[in-house]
Amino acid sequence: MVTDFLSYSLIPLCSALAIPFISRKSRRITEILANVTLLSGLINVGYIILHYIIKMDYSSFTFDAFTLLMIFTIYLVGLAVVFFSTYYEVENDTNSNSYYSLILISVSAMCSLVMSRDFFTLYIFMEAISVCSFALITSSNSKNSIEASIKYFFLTFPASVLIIFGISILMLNYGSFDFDTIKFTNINFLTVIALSMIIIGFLIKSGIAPFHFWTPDVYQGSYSPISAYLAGIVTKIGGIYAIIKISQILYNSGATYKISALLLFTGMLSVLIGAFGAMVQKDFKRMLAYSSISQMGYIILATATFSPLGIFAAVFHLVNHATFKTVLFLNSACVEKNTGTTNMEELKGLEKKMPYTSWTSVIALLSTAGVPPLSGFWSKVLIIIALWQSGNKYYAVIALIASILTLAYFMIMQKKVFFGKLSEKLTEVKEAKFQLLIPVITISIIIILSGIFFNRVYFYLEKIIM
Amino acid sequence: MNELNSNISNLVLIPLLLPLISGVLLLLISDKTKYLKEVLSFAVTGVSFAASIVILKFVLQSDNLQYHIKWLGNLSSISFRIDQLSAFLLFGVSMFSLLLSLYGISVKNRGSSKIFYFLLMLTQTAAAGSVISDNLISMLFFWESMVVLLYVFVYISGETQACKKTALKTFLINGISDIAMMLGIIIIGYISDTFLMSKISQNKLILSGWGTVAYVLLLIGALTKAGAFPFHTWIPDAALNSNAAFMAYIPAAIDKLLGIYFLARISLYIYQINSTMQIILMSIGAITILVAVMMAFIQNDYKRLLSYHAVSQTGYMILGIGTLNPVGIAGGLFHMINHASYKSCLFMTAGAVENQTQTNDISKLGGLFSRMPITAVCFIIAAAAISGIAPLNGFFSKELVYKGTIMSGYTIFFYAAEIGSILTLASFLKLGHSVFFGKTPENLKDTKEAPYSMLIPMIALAAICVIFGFGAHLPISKLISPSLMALGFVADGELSGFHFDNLFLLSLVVIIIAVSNHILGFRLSGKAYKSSDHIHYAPVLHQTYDMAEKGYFDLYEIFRKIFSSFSSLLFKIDRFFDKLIDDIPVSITLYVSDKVSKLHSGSYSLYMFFIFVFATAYLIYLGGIKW
Amino acid sequence: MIYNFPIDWFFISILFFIGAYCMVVSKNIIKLLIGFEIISKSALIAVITAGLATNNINLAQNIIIVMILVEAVVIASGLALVVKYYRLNQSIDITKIINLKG
Amino acid sequence: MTLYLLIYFIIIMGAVVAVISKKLINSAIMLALLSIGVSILLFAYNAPWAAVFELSVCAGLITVLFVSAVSLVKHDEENIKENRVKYVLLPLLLIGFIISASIIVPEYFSKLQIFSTYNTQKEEPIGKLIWLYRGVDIIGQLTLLASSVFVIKHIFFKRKEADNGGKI
Repeated sequence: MVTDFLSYSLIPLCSALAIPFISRKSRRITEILANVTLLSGLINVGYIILHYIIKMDYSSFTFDAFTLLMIFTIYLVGLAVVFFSTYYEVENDTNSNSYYSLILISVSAMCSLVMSRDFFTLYIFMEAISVCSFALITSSNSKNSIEASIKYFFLTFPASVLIIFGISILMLNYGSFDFDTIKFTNINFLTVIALSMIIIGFLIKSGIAPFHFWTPDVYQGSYSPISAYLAGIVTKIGGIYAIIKISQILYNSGATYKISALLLFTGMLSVLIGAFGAMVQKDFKRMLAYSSISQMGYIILATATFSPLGIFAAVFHLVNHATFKTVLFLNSACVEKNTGTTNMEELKGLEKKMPYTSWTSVIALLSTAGVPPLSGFWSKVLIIIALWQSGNKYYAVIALIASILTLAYFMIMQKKVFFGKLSEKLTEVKEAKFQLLIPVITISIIIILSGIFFNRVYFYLEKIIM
Repeated sequence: MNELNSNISNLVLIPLLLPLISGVLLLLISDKTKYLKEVLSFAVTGVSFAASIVILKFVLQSDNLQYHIKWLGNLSSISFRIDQLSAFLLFGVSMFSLLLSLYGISVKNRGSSKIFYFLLMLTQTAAAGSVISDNLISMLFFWESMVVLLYVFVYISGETQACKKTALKTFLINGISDIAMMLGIIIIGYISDTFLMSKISQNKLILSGWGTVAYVLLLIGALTKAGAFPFHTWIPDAALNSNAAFMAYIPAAIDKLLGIYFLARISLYIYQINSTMQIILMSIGAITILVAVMMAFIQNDYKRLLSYHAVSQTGYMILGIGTLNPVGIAGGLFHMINHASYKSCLFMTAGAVENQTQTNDISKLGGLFSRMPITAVCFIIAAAAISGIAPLNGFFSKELVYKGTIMSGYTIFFYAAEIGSILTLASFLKLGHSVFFGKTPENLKDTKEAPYSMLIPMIALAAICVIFGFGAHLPISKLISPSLMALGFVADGELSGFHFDNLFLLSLVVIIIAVSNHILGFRLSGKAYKSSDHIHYAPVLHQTYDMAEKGYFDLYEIFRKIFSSFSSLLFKIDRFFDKLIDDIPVSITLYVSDKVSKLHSGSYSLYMFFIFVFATAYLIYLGGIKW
Repeated sequence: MIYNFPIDWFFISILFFIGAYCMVVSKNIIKLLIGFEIISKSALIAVITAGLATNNINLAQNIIIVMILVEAVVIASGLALVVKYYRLNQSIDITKIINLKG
Repeated sequence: MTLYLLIYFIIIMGAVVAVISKKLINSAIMLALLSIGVSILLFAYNAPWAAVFELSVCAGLITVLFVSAVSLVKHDEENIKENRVKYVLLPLLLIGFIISASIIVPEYFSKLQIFSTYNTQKEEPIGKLIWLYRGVDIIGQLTLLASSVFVIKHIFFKRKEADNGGKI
């Protein structure tokens, strides 16, 4: 366990535990406490990272860049969701204060997962995160949300079993499970089988193609801010992070031919299924779910190359995807709250009534589709270059075509939902409350800035491969 | 001489720029001013005519006049070089512009009359430019501008839809031949890597490999402009649909001058053409004479008959140039200017008659001699000139051409030319008899003489026919022999002068045959205008005449059919690709995406089953012993 | 009593099959949870067999203890979900919840 | 060797009956039997600590939870008409699976065992192991427990107007 970031996981845990005792009387204190803890964590991490990004001299940089970046993303998305949900349901305060403590616990679990250095700790914190998210999904108390939660519970269960099988096989080869011993002692056939079992487990957990059945239902059914939280960060940290870690272990051992072939196939499958699935969707959130399957596919494609550039691109795309998926889902939450429906047929010409929401989601959409100035473009380009350099040219070409498909279905959606003619039902729709827009606008600004100043971000990201 | 040379040199610009500037200015003048436009254009063409005379006189004394304007950096320069031939042509072009600007006063056109004058002056500029320019590229520039002006001229000269179609036909034929000419010029530039005709003429090009290709292309350009056999079909149509002023100006005068000038340049000045090409040229000339005159003979429309004669007379000039000996060439050049004068005069008489009687159909005309005496007299003089009756200019130039053909040895062309002149005379007898003599129909009783603005140019041209006829040595010594020297041929012996040799007797025989044929026809049909029927409805000729009338031999119609089927084929191909690229991918994508979303039936057990199956499949794949 | 690693894995696979079959086939959510429980047991046995094969049993015991805890927490939250589902839909038939599809 | 087979036999039987039984109560009880079987197996593999935990937590707590959940959803149990064919089918499928697995699985895993290189020389005592080497897991367990408390609290959060049932 890397202990120099321990505070990032312990403080939210303590504040979560403190919430039931402090906020006996009013809910305001809970909200303030939750926001403050996350804000302070974000500022702390943000300061460290920006300090290096802006100054661009990495001489005194001793931390593990990958973990730091992940913690920054966790806190960013966490704060956005908490801030959003404090103002989301003000009228009939459905969220109990345990909602905020659950989010804080899941943030601390994610931070400690990112900091863990062996497989079994990884497993425990993954279980903690999924348990928290079971409960969080049901917080909108509707039929859909409970259905989503049950589906999430049962459909991602085989993941933990497979991971335990993987760990037990690992025990045959190594006394302890931490990454460095595995990485530097000989990697024989047994380790490869064990790691592949763990990879399959995490694939199920992160909703990649053949196991993607739970993703659309969960994101559509669950409580809107939570679906943003889930899509934004939980499935990433609880799923793909581990696969990137394993690829870091395996990436210069010769034994990865079969695993990389499998992962490439899985990545491509999920890119295509996501793209095609999203084309004909009626529901806004379900379409976003399919698009996140497709983007996760891209990350898997990048890791599957088992090359430094691949990992670099995967991490950058993971962070990007976290940002613009959070924006999109939070916007869908606003749309749902103001217009009462997320069915794309009924939503027309929203841009006139809800300009901020529309424009931020347009920025996020363009970044997802990989339009040049924005950050999504850089990560997509890097993925395709990584694929090309690692020799599997066909996958690179198909990835390129699929990104055109992504642009296609986003354009269709955009024209229909935001820029069409204002449908008569929406005439009295008002713009979302300003507080709901703050997180979305800040994240869009981050998207634009990281897109434009990519060269600075590049130097920071380079530290990950070092 | 130098400073004289310098101010003479910018004198060159007058026939060129003055009409251009004044043409543009003319557009600004509003229509309401009475006669201002006519006076201005008359003055401008007069000044440019005077300038051309001064240039001619100067060039006759000294060798030639050079004038260079750098253009587009040193990429190409517009360089004018007026030698005797160019000066002669410039003189001719300016003369006819002057006469036509006078004649145009009483001609009604579509739209305001100032467009007619604007076009006239621009054509004068273009013709002058192409005549005096030494650099092939600048010549091409002026030559091509003629095409556009031609199109607009035909377009405004008639009201009917057919007029628009003719305009398009004219434009296409001339346009395509100009493109051929452009290719030829480019090839010449490639071969002799200079575009200056004077430089090329130092070492004349020979007809071999790319040389022949270039020559043929240039020949096409020249023949189309001159209106020779394969490309002549637009002239008769133009005659039907456009007014007489246009016919008198361009098809009759300017085109002939320019076409034959360029033919002379390429076949005598730039190239050293061999005997096979000579035969080809002379045969084209002969065919043009015969075909056109046969067609002319049967026409019943005043202007259409004249237009076919214009085409046939070109045959004489081509024949003359084709003989390649000084006498023939002199005959060709002299015939060029003569033809221009009497053909233009004939078209003016046609215009006058049409103006007064509002009809062109000779069957409805008759007995106009007493009512329109001056027009009738001019018609008779011009008709005599064209059919080569003794003292007039036509006879002398045809005599030279005949002498040239005999000297060149191919006497068959001589006989063809003779038959041509017989038919020419017969058709003019028919025309003259049916229009001016015989019984005047009652509705034409009160036709008065044509207005003076029409009469003066007619009289002037008739006078030129007579002067060039009796005083033939004047034009020959002043215009033709100097330009022969410019082309590098020396005329041995006396070109002009009246000598009673068998050629003169032959022309008398021609007259007798033509008159008897006319009387025979008249007796047979009883009507003057039907005097050509005995030939028209002869067994074999009848079918060919009908086919020719319907345009089967017309090159333009043939190409049009071919192209229309070709374009419909292209359209089908385009529709196919459009479907392939647009419709099919979209339908496939929608089909696949529909299938993917159907896969999610929402039932938990199906999902669970899939997950277990795929997990085990992955494990089996990964777990295989040989990793 | 001699110990045999492949035989244990043979029994683990059988248990896994039974659990998987139960989870796929049964309509009653509680029955699903029971299938869930069976598969977790098979995972537990897998860990102990690996410990035995390389005779570091204490590490295996440690992992098993934590796994039992995890299993207990997950089952508790699973049952809570089932009770809530029952409260909302008055039924615990898994085949009824299909209104999230497409 | 036969002792293991006997224990495994009990476990398999428990599992099969738990799945097949019509009434949930029976399957819950069978599940408890299964847990007891597993803990006996652990004893047999001289892993006492694990066996004790297994016995107390799985056999005890989880069975209690199951029984309570079953009793809570009692009246709905009758009207789910499960067609029995599926469950009757299980033993047949199981026998088929056992036969095929018996051919593939042992041979495959024995080959796997050849690869395994690790063999501990000296075993640390479990106490030191849990506390020192696997210290990090303690934080994990702590987070997990905290999350489970709040999960239950959140799922059964009393809405002012809607929900009436409290905790069991």
